[in-house]
Amino acid sequence: MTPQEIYDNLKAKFGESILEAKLDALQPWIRVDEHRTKEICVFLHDEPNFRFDYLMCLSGMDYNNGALGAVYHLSSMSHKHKIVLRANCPKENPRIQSVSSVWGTADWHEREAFDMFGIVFDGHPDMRRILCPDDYPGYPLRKDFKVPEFYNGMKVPY
Amino acid sequence: MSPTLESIIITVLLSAIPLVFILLYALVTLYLEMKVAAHMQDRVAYMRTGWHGVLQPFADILKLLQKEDTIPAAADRFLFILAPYIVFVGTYAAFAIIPFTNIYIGSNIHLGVFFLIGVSSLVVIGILMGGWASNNKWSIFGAIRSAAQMVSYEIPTALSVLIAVMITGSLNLQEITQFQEGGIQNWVLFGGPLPLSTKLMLLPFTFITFLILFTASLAEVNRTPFDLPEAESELVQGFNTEYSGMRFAMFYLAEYANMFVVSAVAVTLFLGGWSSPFGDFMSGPVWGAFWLIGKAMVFVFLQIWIRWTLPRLRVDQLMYTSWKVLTPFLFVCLFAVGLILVL
Amino acid sequence: MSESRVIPTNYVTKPEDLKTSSGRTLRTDEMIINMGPQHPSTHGVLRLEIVVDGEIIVDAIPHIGYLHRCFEKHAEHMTNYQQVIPYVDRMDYVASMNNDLAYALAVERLLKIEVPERVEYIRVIMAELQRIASHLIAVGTFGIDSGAFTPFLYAFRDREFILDLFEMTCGARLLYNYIWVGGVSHDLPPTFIEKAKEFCKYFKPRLVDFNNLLTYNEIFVKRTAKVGVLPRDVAINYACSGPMLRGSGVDWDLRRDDPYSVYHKLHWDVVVGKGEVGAVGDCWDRHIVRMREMEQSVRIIEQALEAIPAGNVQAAIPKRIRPDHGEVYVRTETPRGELGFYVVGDGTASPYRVKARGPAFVNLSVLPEISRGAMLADLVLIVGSIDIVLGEVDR
Amino acid sequence: MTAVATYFGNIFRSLYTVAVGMRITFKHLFVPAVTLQYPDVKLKMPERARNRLYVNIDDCIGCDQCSLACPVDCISIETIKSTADQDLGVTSTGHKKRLHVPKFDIDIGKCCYCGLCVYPCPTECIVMTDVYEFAEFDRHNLLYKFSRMTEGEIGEAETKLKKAEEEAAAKKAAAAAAAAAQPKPEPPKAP
Repeated sequence: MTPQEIYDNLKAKFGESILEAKLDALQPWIRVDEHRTKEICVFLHDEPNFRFDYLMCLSGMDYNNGALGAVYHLSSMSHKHKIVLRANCPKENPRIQSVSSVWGTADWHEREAFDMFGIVFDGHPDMRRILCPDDYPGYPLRKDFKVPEFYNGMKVPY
Repeated sequence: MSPTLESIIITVLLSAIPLVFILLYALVTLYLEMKVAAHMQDRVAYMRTGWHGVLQPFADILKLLQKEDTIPAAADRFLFILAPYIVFVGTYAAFAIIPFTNIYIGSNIHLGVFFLIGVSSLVVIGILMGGWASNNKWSIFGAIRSAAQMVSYEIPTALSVLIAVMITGSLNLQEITQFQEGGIQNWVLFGGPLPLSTKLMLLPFTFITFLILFTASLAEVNRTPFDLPEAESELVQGFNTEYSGMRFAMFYLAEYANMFVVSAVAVTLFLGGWSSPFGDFMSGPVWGAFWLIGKAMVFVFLQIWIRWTLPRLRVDQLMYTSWKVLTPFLFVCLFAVGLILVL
Repeated sequence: MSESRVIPTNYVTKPEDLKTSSGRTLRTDEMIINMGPQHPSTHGVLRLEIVVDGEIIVDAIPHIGYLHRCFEKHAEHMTNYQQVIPYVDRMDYVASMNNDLAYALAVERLLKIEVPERVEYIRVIMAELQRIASHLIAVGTFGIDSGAFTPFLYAFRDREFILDLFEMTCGARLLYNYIWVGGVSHDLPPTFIEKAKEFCKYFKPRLVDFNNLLTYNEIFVKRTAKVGVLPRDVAINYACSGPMLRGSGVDWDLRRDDPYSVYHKLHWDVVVGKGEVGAVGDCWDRHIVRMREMEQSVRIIEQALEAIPAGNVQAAIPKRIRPDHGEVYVRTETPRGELGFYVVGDGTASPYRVKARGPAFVNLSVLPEISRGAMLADLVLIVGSIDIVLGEVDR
Repeated sequence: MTAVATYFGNIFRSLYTVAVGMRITFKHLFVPAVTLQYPDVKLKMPERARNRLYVNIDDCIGCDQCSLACPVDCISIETIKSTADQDLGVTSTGHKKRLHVPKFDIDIGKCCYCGLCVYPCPTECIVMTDVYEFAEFDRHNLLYKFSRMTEGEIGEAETKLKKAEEEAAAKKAAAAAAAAAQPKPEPPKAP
């Protein structure tokens, strides 16, 4: 299934919640509405001629223009095709619908995105930090993140 | 001096000999284990301390002695301190009945074998005490596991000892060894000095019994593949996690002494103790000690060899082997040997 | 051994279940143990909070992050793409050649550079040598977890050969910084080819010895059969990869199914777990997949050593790396599984965002799923069979 | 019957595989050990070994390429421009030396031994030697100072530079004033 066909199917099925797409890029991506990601992913996962059963990588992104985002790299083992989904959200109240019920691996990836960028995934079973200590101030991978001078009384060098 | 005082001094002196023997033997086995393990793994153990690391056992012992032996704050102090000595007493008492030579034996009691089985379960109490007292989750695991293991391996040990006693007919280890005197063909392993026909019939059963006795004694001593109580990879160090310094040395010494006791008993019961395999060619009081210690060291080497080859069993597999494999086989052997002896 | 051991599902004894003879309820409770960051068999600083009922594990909650070194933050502050490679080395410090390869392929795909044939072959040889070295560690520590100490030392003795080969080529033994964007830092030294052939000849009988000592040992088999069974669909749903996935019977190997470099020119077959001993997807299967993968890697190395062409290895190394706006996700088959790099370029010399998708991070997330109902001694083996390296889990 | 078969099969397999394993370890008793006794027998390092950094300061032209290439910024260099009259000579690779290098420090404790600094150096003065026994008791000794300029030379170079800059500034000011004074009277010449 070429990215163009995938895009057309999705556009046909979900219409307005497929916001934009860039199909001529090195790896074509499609941007979807962040409040309907779960439905779209369930559709992509269960549809026989899609069968995206393998979520390769879910990475948080800071687009540095006031928007955060999550990038889903999906691939199908049976059909051997890949697609990239994007879901952006405003920096003030970053909320994206969680897909951990569709793919088990999304559970830890989403917790990492929350830990690094502060993106809260609604419907996630255990939304807490995974890498940094729980009381770490701020979200480290945001572009405007300042390393705190002291952390729990310990001087942070450099 | 009054006669009672004299006899007390004599018994104290006589009982001191095995203690000296244990210390010497522990040094030798420490060195043996270190070197055998190393060369089996294509590496060379200590080469620096003395020629080829000969002084390393002394260095280890000295290190353990001068190390600060801490007692965990929340530990049950009295039991914590007592545990290693109970374990050592359990092991050391067994030395009383091992006949080193035909003239020297700790105490020539007629219920030697019975006493041995009773005393060796004292070790379990010591380990349980140690595990419970150090108030550490891992040690509790180690202690409970070792209790289950020791208890369930008492049965096969006792049964196989019973079969040996059935063949020899007496509980006194000195008499058992005298029964097997006169060369290799009189050993219980090969049917004892009975007429050839019964010997041939006995042969398969005594071999199986000896093999089972050796396996069960491996479990008694907590050696691989049954070293679950102090499984390094799971329970950190099992019941002796919180021990350090002198107390840890005591546990360590008890384990090595137990290794010797177990192999010495197996040798005395099945391989003719201090009797020489060539009839009366090299037999005599001094030769007797050489033969007993030599045969026992062969089995100590076998235990070391097994330790550095085999992985560890899981607790339920441990129980399975004891109850469902060793014990049924022994009942069959018991019945068969009894039948043959009666015929 | 008891074959039909049904793992009890409701092993949690409720207080009202147990009545003593006198009618009093015997209250039993679960114990929470911290198989903490400092433990002999967690392969690094992983903390497992285990809820234990007796020896049976009710639940195992992994806590990670003890070795988090902010790889992604560092990558964003480097002045050029080349400087990220020493950091990529230190991510999965046991298979750092494969990490370099994954990162270099990602940036080359972003810059659309073609790499000379000789470099491709050198990279395949180095990656496969590193796979053998990494599997040797995985298999050796798996032996220690089950209690057999000697196989670990045999594994390390053989691994020294590979480290000498690496040191001869790029000067370092563990963290190489050898595969660069667009080529490799040094060409192969003259004595490398026949020394590598000598290693291949030396290594094959060693594997047979290792298998007889550990893999086919009945105690080891009984300890690992039917333990930590990972069913096929759970493996795919949790995006496991590498020996974890192939152990569960899924015939999936990125070197063949998502081909990169010159793997398509070499003949070798993908090893899949068939459940010869216990069930498909148990610890023993993952172990035997690693053992047989090493044999395949030796086959690949021998073919690559024969077919390596001449050429200048530094031809395609770009002087200034300035990719235009764009992003790329490239994945490669490392010894632990699928390592993918999502590199986003924004026109400047330093990368805008580098996300590393570590296979160990993903494989570890399936641990609670497969360790419920196992015994404490099994949990140690399950963690060993997943073969995690905490540098890659925590990044 | 299969249960009995598996029962005895298990026992036989256990005994057999244990025996096989023990045969292998016994065989290894007679295989020579592979360990090297380190301080007496040292492993020969290959010539590309990357261990301690060494800078041949005479060849260094102070171009700062290596400190830019270092991922962990453990190289810190300070340079002073030399005035026209000072002749700093030529490096072994034929580069003209124009900068004094009063400070060339490498914090080998921070260095990650990646070797990225060796490639961009135009005069190849920074090299990774194969010395790996350089442990120190005090961490501060790990800060290697390669520059050999004494305080006096540094002071003298600075004063010379300052003087040269003042002259240049004065000359430029004079030239600017002169240029401002002249433009009106001089009509543009015919092309």
